[in-house]
Amino acid sequence: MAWMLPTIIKNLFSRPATRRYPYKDIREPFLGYRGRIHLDPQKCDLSRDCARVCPSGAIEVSPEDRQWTYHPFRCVYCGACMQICPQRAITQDKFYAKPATTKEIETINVPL
Amino acid sequence: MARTAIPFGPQHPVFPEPVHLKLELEDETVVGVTPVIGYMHRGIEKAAELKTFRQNVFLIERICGICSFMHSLAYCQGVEALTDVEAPPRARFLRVFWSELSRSHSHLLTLGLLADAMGFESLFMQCWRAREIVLDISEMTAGHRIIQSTCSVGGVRRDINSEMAKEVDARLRALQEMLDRSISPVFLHDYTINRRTEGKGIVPKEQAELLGAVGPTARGSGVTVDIRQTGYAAYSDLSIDPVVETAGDSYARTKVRVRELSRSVELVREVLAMMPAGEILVAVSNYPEGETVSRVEQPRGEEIMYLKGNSTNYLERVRVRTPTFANIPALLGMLPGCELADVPIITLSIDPCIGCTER
Amino acid sequence: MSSGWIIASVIIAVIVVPLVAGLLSGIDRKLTAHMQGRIGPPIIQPFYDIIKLLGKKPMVAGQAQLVFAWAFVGLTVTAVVLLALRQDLVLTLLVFFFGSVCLPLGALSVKSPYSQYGGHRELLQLLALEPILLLSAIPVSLKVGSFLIADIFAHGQPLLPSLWITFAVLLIPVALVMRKSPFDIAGSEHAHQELVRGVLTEYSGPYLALVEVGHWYAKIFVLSILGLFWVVGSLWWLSVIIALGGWFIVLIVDNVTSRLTWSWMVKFAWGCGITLITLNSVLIHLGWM
Amino acid sequence: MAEVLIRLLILLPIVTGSICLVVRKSEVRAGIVYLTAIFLIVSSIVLAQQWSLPLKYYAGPTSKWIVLVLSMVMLAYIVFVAAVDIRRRGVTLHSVLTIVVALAAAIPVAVFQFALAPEVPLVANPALYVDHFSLLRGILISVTCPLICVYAIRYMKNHEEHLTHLGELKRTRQPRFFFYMLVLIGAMNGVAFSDNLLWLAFFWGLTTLCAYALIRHDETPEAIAGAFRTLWICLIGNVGFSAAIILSWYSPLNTISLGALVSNGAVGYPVLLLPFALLCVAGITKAGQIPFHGWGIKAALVSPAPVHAILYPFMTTGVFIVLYVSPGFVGTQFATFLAIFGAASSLSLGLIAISQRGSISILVCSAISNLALIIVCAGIGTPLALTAGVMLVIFLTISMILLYLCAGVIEQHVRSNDVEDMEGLARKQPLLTGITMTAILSLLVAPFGILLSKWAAIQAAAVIGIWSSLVLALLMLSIGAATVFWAKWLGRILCQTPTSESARLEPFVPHYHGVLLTLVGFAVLSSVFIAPLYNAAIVPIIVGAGYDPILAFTTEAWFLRATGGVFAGWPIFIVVAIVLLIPFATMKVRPEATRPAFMCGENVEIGSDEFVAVGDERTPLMTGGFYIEGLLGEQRLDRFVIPAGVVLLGILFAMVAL
Amino acid sequence: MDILTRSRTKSPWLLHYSCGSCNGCDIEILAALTPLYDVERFGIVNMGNPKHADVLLVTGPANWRNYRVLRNIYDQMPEPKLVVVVGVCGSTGGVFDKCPNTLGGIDTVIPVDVYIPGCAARPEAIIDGVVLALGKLEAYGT
Ligand code: SF4
Ligand code: SF4
Ligand code: SF4
Ligand code: SF4
Ligand code: SF4
Ligand code: SF4
Ligand code: SF4
Ligand code: SF4
Repeated sequence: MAWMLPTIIKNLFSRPATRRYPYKDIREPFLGYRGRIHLDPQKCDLSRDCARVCPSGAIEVSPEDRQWTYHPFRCVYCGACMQICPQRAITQDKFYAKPATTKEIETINVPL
Repeated sequence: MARTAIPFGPQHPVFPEPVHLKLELEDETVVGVTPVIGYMHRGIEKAAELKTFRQNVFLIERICGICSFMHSLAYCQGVEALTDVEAPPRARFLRVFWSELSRSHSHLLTLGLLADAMGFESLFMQCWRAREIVLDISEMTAGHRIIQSTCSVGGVRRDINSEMAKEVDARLRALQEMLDRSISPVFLHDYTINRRTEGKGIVPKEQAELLGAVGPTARGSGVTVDIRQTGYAAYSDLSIDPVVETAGDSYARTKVRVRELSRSVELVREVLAMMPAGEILVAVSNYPEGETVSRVEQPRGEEIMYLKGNSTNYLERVRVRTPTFANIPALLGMLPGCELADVPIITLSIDPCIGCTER
Repeated sequence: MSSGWIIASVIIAVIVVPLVAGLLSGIDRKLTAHMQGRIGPPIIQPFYDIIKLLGKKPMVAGQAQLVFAWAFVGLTVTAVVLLALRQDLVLTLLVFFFGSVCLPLGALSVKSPYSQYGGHRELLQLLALEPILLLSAIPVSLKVGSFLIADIFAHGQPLLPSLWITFAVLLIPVALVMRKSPFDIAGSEHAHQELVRGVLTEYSGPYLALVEVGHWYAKIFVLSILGLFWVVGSLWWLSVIIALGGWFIVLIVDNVTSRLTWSWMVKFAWGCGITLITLNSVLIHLGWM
Repeated sequence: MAEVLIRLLILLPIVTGSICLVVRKSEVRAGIVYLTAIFLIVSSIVLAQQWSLPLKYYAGPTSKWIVLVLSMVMLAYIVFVAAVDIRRRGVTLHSVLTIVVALAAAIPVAVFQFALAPEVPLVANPALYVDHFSLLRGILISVTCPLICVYAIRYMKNHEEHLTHLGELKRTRQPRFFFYMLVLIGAMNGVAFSDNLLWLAFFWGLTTLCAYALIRHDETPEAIAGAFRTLWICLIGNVGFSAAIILSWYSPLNTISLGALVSNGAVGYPVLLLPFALLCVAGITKAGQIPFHGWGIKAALVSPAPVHAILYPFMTTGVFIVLYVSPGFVGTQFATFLAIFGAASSLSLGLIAISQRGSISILVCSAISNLALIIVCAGIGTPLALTAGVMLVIFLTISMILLYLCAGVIEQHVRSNDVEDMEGLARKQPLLTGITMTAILSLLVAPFGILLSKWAAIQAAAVIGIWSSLVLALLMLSIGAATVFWAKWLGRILCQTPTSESARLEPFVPHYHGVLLTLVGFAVLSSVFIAPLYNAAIVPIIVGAGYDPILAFTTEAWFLRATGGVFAGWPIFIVVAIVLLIPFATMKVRPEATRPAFMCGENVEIGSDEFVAVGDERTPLMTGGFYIEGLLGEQRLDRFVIPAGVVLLGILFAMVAL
Repeated sequence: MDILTRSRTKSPWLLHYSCGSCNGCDIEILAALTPLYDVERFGIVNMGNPKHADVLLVTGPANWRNYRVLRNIYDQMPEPKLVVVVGVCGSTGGVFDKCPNTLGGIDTVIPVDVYIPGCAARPEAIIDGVVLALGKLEAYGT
C-alpha cells in the first residue's frame, strides 16, 4: 500500500537535501564547467576564426575597427571558439554571465 | 450526454512543452483527440543546412535538451560515415557513458513528471532529487548539467580521468541505492499508482507494431525492439537485453522505464570499468559526401537521422525522425475512451517530446 | 451562554480562525516540504500570499463568480460562527455545505473549460463529502442525545472511544476539504494537475485571496468537527490535539498517495464511508459501543 | 359563509371549467379564468381567517347515490377511452392495464354498495370534513393553481402558435385544456376536504382523469402512451380505495369516514392497518414513488409546462393522504418501513435526476424525491416529523410550481427543454434567470423553509430507533444528490462567456414574470415569517393530530427551537442578505478589468467563446455538463430501483400482515 | 518596505511557458522547484495559470505560431507582473540563430524585465534572475 511511507518519514526526520543557495552551501560549478568566455586582446590577431565557428553568432570581429564583440546573451557556452582560436586568445571560465535587465554587449578594442 | 470541446494546451501545467490537444469529451470520457502542433517549430532542419556541419553539432544537440547527447551522437555518427572516419574505441565507450547517463536522467525526469501529473508530489520530488546525482556527474564530466556538448565529429571532446571515474562510480552507487530503496518499489507496487496506470491507455502488440511505435512505448506492448542491439558506439561490446513488458498499458510502460533506469545505471558503471585507453578524437579533414541514415536508441525510442552531404562545408539535407513522432499515432489510439483525468498520465506514459518532434 | 461569551465566540470565529488557519497551512507546507526532503517556505508564507493577492489589480471573468465567492466565504464563516456558538450540528453542517456549493457555482458561471470541469468535479466531491459529514452527526447525537453542539460539551465524556469508526471516516471529508491526495480532483493545492486548479482557475488577485481565506475557514471548520470528538470539560487542548492528529494523518496520506479519479472517490466515500458510519450508529443502538 | 366557500372551492372551478369548454373566444375564456382565479384566491384568503374548525358538511342521502353513480360513470368513461384507444391504435400494454385496473376499482365498490351493503350510511359520517390540515391544503391549491392557469393563458397561446407554425395543430385545443385544468383544481380541493371514503375515491379518480387528459393534450403518440401509463398507475390508487372502503366497513369501526379511521388508529384496531396501507399505496402511486416513478418521468417528456406545474400539486395530493392518515398508524413497524421506503425512493429519484438532461425531467425527479421526504415524515410520525411534513408540503408546493413555470418560460425562450441549451441564459434573460435561481436556491439553502423542513425531518428521523441509521443514511445521500443536479442546472444557466458588455433586462411579461414574481414573493415571505406561520398554520394541525406542539417546535423571537436544536433562520437571512449585497453594492466590474477565460493561451478575443486550434481555425468551445450516465443513467438505475421498490412495497405489506 | 511590497517579493508565483525552447532550460526551471534548489523557500510556486501568476518565465525563441499564445497569457496575468526570460535562445534566439521559423527573442513580442543567460541556464541563475526581477516590484505603484 504505502510504499512511500518510509521515505517520507525518513525525510521528515533528516536534514533537507536543499542547497541553501544563495545563503549557504553555495556550490561552485565543477572544474571544467563551460562558462562565459574572455578575450585576451593582447593575443588576438583578429583572424575571425572564432566568429566563423560560433554556432550562435555570439562573436563578431571587425578587423577594420579592430573590434572584437561578444554577446553574452547569444553565447551558448559551447567553447568551440576557445578550441579553434589559433592564438589561444580566448579562455573560458566556469561562470555564466549574470542575469540582467538589459542585454549588454561586450566590445573589446584589440590593440595593434 | 453533453459534448465538450476544449483546448488542452499549449500553455498547460502538465505539459512542460507547448502542444495542443483539442479534446472532445462526454462527461469525463475522451471521445476525440486532435493534436495541434507548431508551437515549438523553429526550422532546425533548414537551419542545419545554413550552418557548417561542425556548427551543426551544437545546433542539433539543442533540438532538445533532454536527450541532447543522443542527437549529437546520431549526427556525429552520420557525419563520420559521410566523411569516412571512425571514432576511436575510447571515444565510443565515452559515448555510451554519456548516452546512458542521459537515459537515466531522462527516465528519472519522466517518472517524476508522471508522478507529478498524478498528484504524487513527494515521489516527483524524490525522482528529481535522485536525478540531481546524474546531473552532477554530467556537470563533472562534461562541463554542463544537461547539454553535454561533448560529442564531436570524430570522437568526443572530453575525457574522464581515473579519479573522476572513481568519484562517478561512488555517486552512481548512491543513486542505485536510492532507486532500489525509495523509487522503484513505489512505482512498481504502490496501490494508487497502480490504479491510475493499470489498464489505462492500452496498445496491444499488433497495434504497436502496425503504428510503428518505438522505444518504451513499443517495449511496454511486448515488441522487442532496442536499437542499441545494432551495436553502434560501444554497445556491441556490452550486453543489451531489451526490457520488455507485455500488458501494453501505462503501467507496463512505466515499469519498462523503471527497469531500464536501473539497467542504465549499471551500464554506466560497466562502461567505466571496461573503458579502453587511447585517443578520444580523430581529425576530420574531408567534407561530408553522399547520404546516410544514422540510428540511435534515445530514452524515448529510436531516432533516425538522414544526412546528405555534397562535399562542401554545408550539408545538403538533415532530416530527423524522432521517437515521439513515431509514438504519436499510438498515443492517439490510446486516448479515446479514457477519462480526462487520465489524459495527462497516458500522454506522459509515452513520454512525449515536442521539442524534437517539431524541431 | 452569556452574551459576553457569544460576542467573544463570534470574534474568535471571525478573526482568530483565519490567523490560525493561515499558520496551519504554513505548517502544512513546511511539513510537506520536509517530507519531500526540502526546506519549504517560511511558516507565515500563506499570509504573504494572501496580502500579495489582495494587492494585485482586480481582474475578473464575470460578475456572478464574484457573488458566489462572497457567498462561499459568507456562508462558511457563518458555519464557523454557528459552530463557535455551539448551535445545532446538523444545521451548522448544512450551512457549511451550502457555502461549499457556492464555490462550484462560481466556477460554473464562467464559460471556461477548466473552471467548468473543476466545478463539475467539485460537485461530485461534495456528493462524496456531504453525506459523510452530515451523517457523522447521527452517531454523535445518539451518544449525547441531541444535535446541539453545546450538548456535546455538556456530555462530559470523550466521544472518540465509542465513535472511532466515525472519526476515521471523517478523515475523508477532511482530506476532501483540504484538497489533499487522493481526493484533490477538483482544485488541487498544487497546480500541476490536468485542471489547472479547477474551480479556482478563473479567480485571480483579490478574489482568489477571498476564496483562499474562505477555504481557510472551511479547513478549520472540518478540523473543529474532528476536535468535537474529544471535548472534556476544560481540557480544550485535548480536542486541539485530536484535530491536529487527524490533520497530520491527512498530510501523511497526501504524501504517500497519488490523486485518484472521481468515480473511485464517490464509490469509496459512499461504499466505505456511509456504510461504516451507519455501522457505527447501529453498534451504538445495540449498545455495543 | 365558510361552508359555502368551501363548497365553492370545489364546485366553482368545475363549473367555470365547463363554461370554458364551450367558449370559443379566447379573450372570454381568459376572462373566465381570471375571474375564477381571483375568486379562488380571495376565498382562500378569507378562509385563512377562519379558525372555528373543524367544519363538517353532511350530505343528504341522495348525494351518496349521486357520488356512486358519478364514480361509476367516471370509471366507465375511462374504460371507454381505453377501448377507443385500442380500436384506434391497436392493443397496447397501457390501455389494457387501464381497463383492467379501472374494472378492478369499479366492480368491488359496485358489488359492495349495490348488492352487499346498500345501507352504508352517508348521513352519519360527514361528507366533507375541514380541519386545519385539509384547509391548509385547500388554500395551497386554491392560491397556487389559479396562478398556473393565469400563466397558462399566455403559455398555451404561444404553445399553440408554435404548433400551428409547425403545422401540427389545426384547431385550438385550449377550451378542453382549461376545462381540465379548472376541473383538476376543483377535484384536488375535493380530495383535500372529503372525509367520506366514497367521495374521496371519486375526487381521487377525477384528478387522475384530468391529469390523464392534460398529459395527452398534445395528442402525439408519446403523449397518448404517457397519458395511459399515468392513468393506470394512478388508478391503482382507486383500487386501493375500493378495497379500503370495504375493509373499513367490515372492520369493528363500521365506518367509511377517513377521520374516524385516523382518530381511532391502527394501534387500537390492528385490522385498520390494511386499509391504511392501501391508502398509502394509493398515495404512493399518485406521488410517483418507486417503483411507479416511470409515469412522472415519461409524462414530463410529452406535455406542456402548465401541465407539469399542475401535476405537482396533483402528486402532492398523493403524499397528502399518506401524511393525513399517518397519525393512524404511528408507532407500528409498518410506519418504520414506510419511512425506509420513502427514504429509498427519495435517494433513487435523486440519483436518477443527476443523469437527466431535460429540465422538466429533472424537476419531476426532484419533485418525486422531495415528496418522498414527506412520506418519510409520515412514516416517522412524531410531532416534529409531522411538522416537517406539513412544512414540506407548503414550501415545496410554492417552490416546485415556481420552478416548473420557470422551466416553461425558459423552454419557450430557448425552444428546448434540454438544460444544456440553457447555457448563458443569465445574459439573455437576467430577470428570468434571477427568478429561477431564487427558486432553486429556495429548495437548497438555508434560510429557506425547505431546508428548515429537511432539518426537522433529520431531527425527527434520528429518534426512531435502530432503523433510523438506515433512513438517515439514505436521506443524506439524497440531499447530496439533489445538490448536485440543482447546482448543475444553475451552473448551466449562469454560465457565460466573459465579456466587457453588461447584460440588459428582458421585457417584463405580466403573465410570466408577474406570476413568477408572485410565487417568489410567497417563497421568500413564507420563509421569513416562518415562526408566525408555524404558530398560525401548523400548530393547530399538530394539536389536531392529538400531539403536543411543544414536542415539535417552540418559537422564540423568530427562532424555531426543537428539542434537538435551534433553527436560527433569521440571522442566516441577514448573513445571506449581506453576502449578496456586498458584491452588488461594491463590486462594479469595470469593463477593462474583464479578461477572457483561461484557454491555455489560445483564446481568440474577449467576448468570444472560441479558441484557435487545428490549422489556426477558430473552434467553438463547448463545455457540456456532467451526466454520469454510465453510473447513474435512468435505465441502469431502473434495473435496481424498480425491483427495490417492489421488494420494499412487499415488505410494507408483510409488516401489515405481522 | 511596506507590508504589501514585502509580501509581493516574498510570494512570486510563476507561470512557465516554453516557446521554441529545447527543453534544456525548462527542465532546469523544474529542477529549481525540486529538493536540491527548492525555490519554495522564497515563496516561489509554479502556478501553471496566468491568472494566478506574478512572474512569467519564458524559455525559447518566439515563433510564428506561439507569439499569439505568449501575448494572450501575458494579457491574462494581473498587474503587477514580471517577465523573465530564461536561456539565451529566449533572450536573442541564441543557437537558433538562423532558424527560419523563429522571431528572435521574447522581447520581440512582450516586454521583458530580466534576461537570464545560459544554455541551459543553471537553477542558481534562475533563482538569481527571479530575485533580480522582484527588485522591480518595489517601484510598482509608488
Ligand atoms: S579570438 Fe582568436 S579566433 Fe577570434 S579573432 Fe582573435 S585570434 Fe582569431
Ligand atoms: S562559447 Fe560557443 S557560443 Fe559562445 S561565443 Fe564561443 S563559440 Fe560562440
Ligand atoms: S519547415 Fe518550418 S522553417 Fe521550414 S518553411 Fe516550414 S515552417 Fe518554415
Ligand atoms: S525525444 Fe524528447 S527529450 Fe529526446 S531529444 Fe527529443 S524532445 Fe528531447
Ligand atoms: S508523408 Fe507521404 S503522404 Fe504524407 S504528405 Fe508526405 S508524401 Fe504525402
Ligand atoms: S511530419 Fe515531417 S513533413 Fe510533416 S510537417 Fe512534420 S516535419 Fe514536416
Ligand atoms: S502542414 Fe500539417 S501540421 Fe501544418 S498546418 Fe498543415 S496540416 Fe497542420
Ligand atoms: S537557452 Fe539553450 S538550453 Fe535553454 S532552451 Fe535555449 S537552447 Fe535550450
